[in-house]
Amino acid sequence: MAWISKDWAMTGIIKGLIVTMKHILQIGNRKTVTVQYPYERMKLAPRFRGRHAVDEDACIGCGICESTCPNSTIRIVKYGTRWFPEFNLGMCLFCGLCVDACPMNALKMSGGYELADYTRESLVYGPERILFKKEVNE
Amino acid sequence: MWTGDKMITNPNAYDLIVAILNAIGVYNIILGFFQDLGMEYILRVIIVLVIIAVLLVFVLLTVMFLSWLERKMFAVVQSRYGPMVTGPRGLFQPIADGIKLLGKEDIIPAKADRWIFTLAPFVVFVSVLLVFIPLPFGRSLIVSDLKVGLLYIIAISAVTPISILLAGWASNNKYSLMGAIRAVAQDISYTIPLAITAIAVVVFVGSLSTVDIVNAQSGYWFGFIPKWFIFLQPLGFILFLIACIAEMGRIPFDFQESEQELVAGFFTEYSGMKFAMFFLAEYAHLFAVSGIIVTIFLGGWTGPALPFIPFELTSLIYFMIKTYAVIFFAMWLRDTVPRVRIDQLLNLGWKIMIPLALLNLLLAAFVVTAGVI
Amino acid sequence: MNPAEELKNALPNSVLSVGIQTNKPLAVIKKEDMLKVAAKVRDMGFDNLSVITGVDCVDRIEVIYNFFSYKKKQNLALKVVLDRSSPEIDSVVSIWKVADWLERETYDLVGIKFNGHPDLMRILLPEGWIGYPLRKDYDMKTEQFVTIGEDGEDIVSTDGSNLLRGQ
Amino acid sequence: METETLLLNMGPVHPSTHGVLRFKLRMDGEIIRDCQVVVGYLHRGTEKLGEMKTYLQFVPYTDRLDYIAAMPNNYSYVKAVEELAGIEVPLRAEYIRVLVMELNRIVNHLVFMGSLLLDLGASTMIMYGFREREKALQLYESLCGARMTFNYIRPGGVREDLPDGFIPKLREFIKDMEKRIPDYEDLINGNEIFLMRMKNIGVINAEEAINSGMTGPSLRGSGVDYDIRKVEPYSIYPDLDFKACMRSECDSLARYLVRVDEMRESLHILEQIADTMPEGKFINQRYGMAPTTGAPTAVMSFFPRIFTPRAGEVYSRIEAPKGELGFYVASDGTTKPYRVKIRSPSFCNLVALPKMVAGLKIPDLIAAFGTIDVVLGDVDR
Repeated sequence: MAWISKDWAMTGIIKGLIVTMKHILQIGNRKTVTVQYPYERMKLAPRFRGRHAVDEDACIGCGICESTCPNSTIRIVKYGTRWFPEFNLGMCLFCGLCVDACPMNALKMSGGYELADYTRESLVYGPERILFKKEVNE
Repeated sequence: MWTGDKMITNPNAYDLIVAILNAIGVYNIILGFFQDLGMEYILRVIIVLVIIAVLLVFVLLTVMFLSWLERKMFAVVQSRYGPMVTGPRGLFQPIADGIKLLGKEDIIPAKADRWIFTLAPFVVFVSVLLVFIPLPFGRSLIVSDLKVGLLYIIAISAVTPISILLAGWASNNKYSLMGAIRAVAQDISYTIPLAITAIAVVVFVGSLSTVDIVNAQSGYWFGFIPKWFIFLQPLGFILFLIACIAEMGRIPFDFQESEQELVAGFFTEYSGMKFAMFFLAEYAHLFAVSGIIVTIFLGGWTGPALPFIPFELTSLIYFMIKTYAVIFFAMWLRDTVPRVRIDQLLNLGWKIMIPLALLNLLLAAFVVTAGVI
Repeated sequence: MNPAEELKNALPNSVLSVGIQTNKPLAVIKKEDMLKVAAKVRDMGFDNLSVITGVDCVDRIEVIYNFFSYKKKQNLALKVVLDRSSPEIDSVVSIWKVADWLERETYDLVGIKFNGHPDLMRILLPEGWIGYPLRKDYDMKTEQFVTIGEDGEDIVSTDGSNLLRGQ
Repeated sequence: METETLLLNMGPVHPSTHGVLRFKLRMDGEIIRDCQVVVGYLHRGTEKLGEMKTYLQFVPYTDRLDYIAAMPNNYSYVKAVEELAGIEVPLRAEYIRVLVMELNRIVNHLVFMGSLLLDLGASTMIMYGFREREKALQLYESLCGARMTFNYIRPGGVREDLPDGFIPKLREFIKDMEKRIPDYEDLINGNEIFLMRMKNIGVINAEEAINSGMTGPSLRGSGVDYDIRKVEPYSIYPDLDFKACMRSECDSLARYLVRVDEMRESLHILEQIADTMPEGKFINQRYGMAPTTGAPTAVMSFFPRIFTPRAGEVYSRIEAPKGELGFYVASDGTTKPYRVKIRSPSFCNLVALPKMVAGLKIPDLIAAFGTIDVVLGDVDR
């Protein structure tokens, strides 16, 4: 019978029950913290590293991002008359090294995070999906 | 039969239906119809079938509600929402789950014992349903007031581990087998204190009938303490509660499934409808066992009568409130505590609960013999 | 006096040279005397074997042992140079139990045989993997496929045509 | 009575193996006679990748080792590279590094507590742990844009400076945590069932623990007062006031309690850092400047991201939340490391597990395994 603990009165369990009861009655700062995801979304931080976006005017197609990428996510492709990066997000680590390397500050990572898709091909984000124009008044 | 001229002491659901039919004045017409055919027994069969159907529907609805309640409780304790999308606050989630489980592929492992594997979930479910027969939901709301009701309940609950053993053995899976063996070991060591504490109550009542046990608990001591056996036998109540939770196989004593150790224990290999049967049985068992606790220790359906409402209904409400209080406690406990180890549980059962239960029985016998109560 | 020099004084024949591994004392030792040196190192109070690293230096293979002493709070590194064609060295499992897995890992990835290891088999890669990945000449072009056999053993093959593969 | 031993394969996919790990158990009924740990299901060849990437490019891969606490991985690798290349780090950068690492220690221990209790069958703690972890992850998100795989620490400093309002938010987090930890203690520490499950389970004495290569909180639970932050101080730890938490019971409970105490110590460290965060540069200008703070649109000073340390080798280690995390980096004077070897704490801590659990039962195996706090990404690399 040596395994019986000294406080056989189960005070520990009662303490635990009190903690959970406090949550049931929501006493103190114990409110629901989760959100109903597809209907409600959390606010993202401004620095959030999501899908890439390329400033159409600033990008010079130099390919530094391509050579910086650790996982060969980026490929420089011709789009219209100019060269722009194309991102294979299926391989992307979202590490942000390409953003740091961009000499023109043309590349940034937007807050887009719902990137799941049905095929691997649709994960390749070509220039048509990542280019944006900087607002003039910005 | 209660035909209006004489009152029987312990009416059951059959009598209630007859009384209701009488009250609206159709019983004699129907009875006459069947008497003309010379097949009066058919009417009895129909009424019994109606009772069974009502019981089944009631149990199934309760089970659905309980599974929703359990998830919601969990969610509230854990600062989450829980099911929210299906119906008002996710109330129809169990129905969605049921439809999903119906649509699932029914897998039988190649090396499983097909017949026993298929049989086991039904045995579990039926054995749990049978427990409801002598359970008084309210005054005269009882399927059958067996003279040996309590013995019957204990005997029937001993069938559940056998069906679990069937399931575990037939699955031909090591986890299932271990879960089944654990379930049996656990049940053997907990049915004994369960029975002994129940007998301590029987010593006071002098009858095994559940209705008699409830009737014995009506009334008050000193005008305000209800004559529930929990006040007469607090030790017995605690032992019975622990034994019941172990019997139900819920945390902290859920070795038969113990998800983190044995994947899902005895129903690792089950899927689809068979899994749903186990699931239903689990919650039906929770409800049944809580009902038994209420019947034996918490005064069953007794309570103050309200004016203008038939006491059959009031007593049902009292019974449900008490049962849900017990269920709430079981769920609350599940939210809080971790699982005990199997050998620790057996230690608790054999080395502490059985001696204490015997002591409790001795005290009860002493009190009754000395004529204190 | 740093531990490497101490070791050199104690076993002048076994220690070939003394240097530093950036900021930790390093002793290069003869591979034949590994067990003798290990016993001495243990006696010097180095009870923790931090890591065993195998490095393929194209013309030779180096094994580097990093030790730490809980008693003296000192670091010591040992380096053994092995022949690349048949890299073999005595196992130190009998002295440091952690060497069990570290040596298996080194065997698995660099291909160094540890003589006297109780259970020298691959640990991270499946048994039967072709080549040692951390060798500089490891063939990275050939894909290898692993299936599980009847008795649960791993079967490695370079032919993946009969396997379900991602698109 | 004649009995037969049962060979039970627990895993690779099992609810309590924390990933893909396999125990080959030889069972006598419920009792474990022999336990063999099989790893390698998550092997991704990170060390080989290290040889193929430049020094900077490899940093994001270190995030994927111990993904519960990625910051120390980043730091450990960067520290090795800095020692190899002799890079100076500004003081503010060091403060930020320690801040994020200690925050990560809290995150790690919260997940540890949650998953341990989940393994024992109490599913509430993991939600509480994740609730508080979420706040820390939001801090990380505002700091570096990622929640788990940070790629934040760079040779020469850190990627970005602290955002506005970071320190007040951090203080809020500290205050919140200080209120929550007593909750956890009420919920778990005194729970008799928990104590029954943890006391005298998975006992390993100090000598065996050292010999088996255990490090970190698991080792300190065996009564060895060894914390690399104290023994071999790095970064700004010498300036900080904290103590290495230690218990001498050698069992699962001790390993658990050490981690709870460590959370408190980490909070204490965070408080000190919040009070004394110096101003200054966050990255050594020579080795890089992140563009978000750089010149606006014109061609900015180009980050010399590709640098070549002199030929040499280094073994550098830190006290990660799970134990001693070491990186052996050898350079041959080119832009890429010649060899990267990761000494991961989880891998070495696992060596001691069979010794701990021999003769115990399956639930004890799970409890003991839970308390050595293993992440399979770290084991298999």
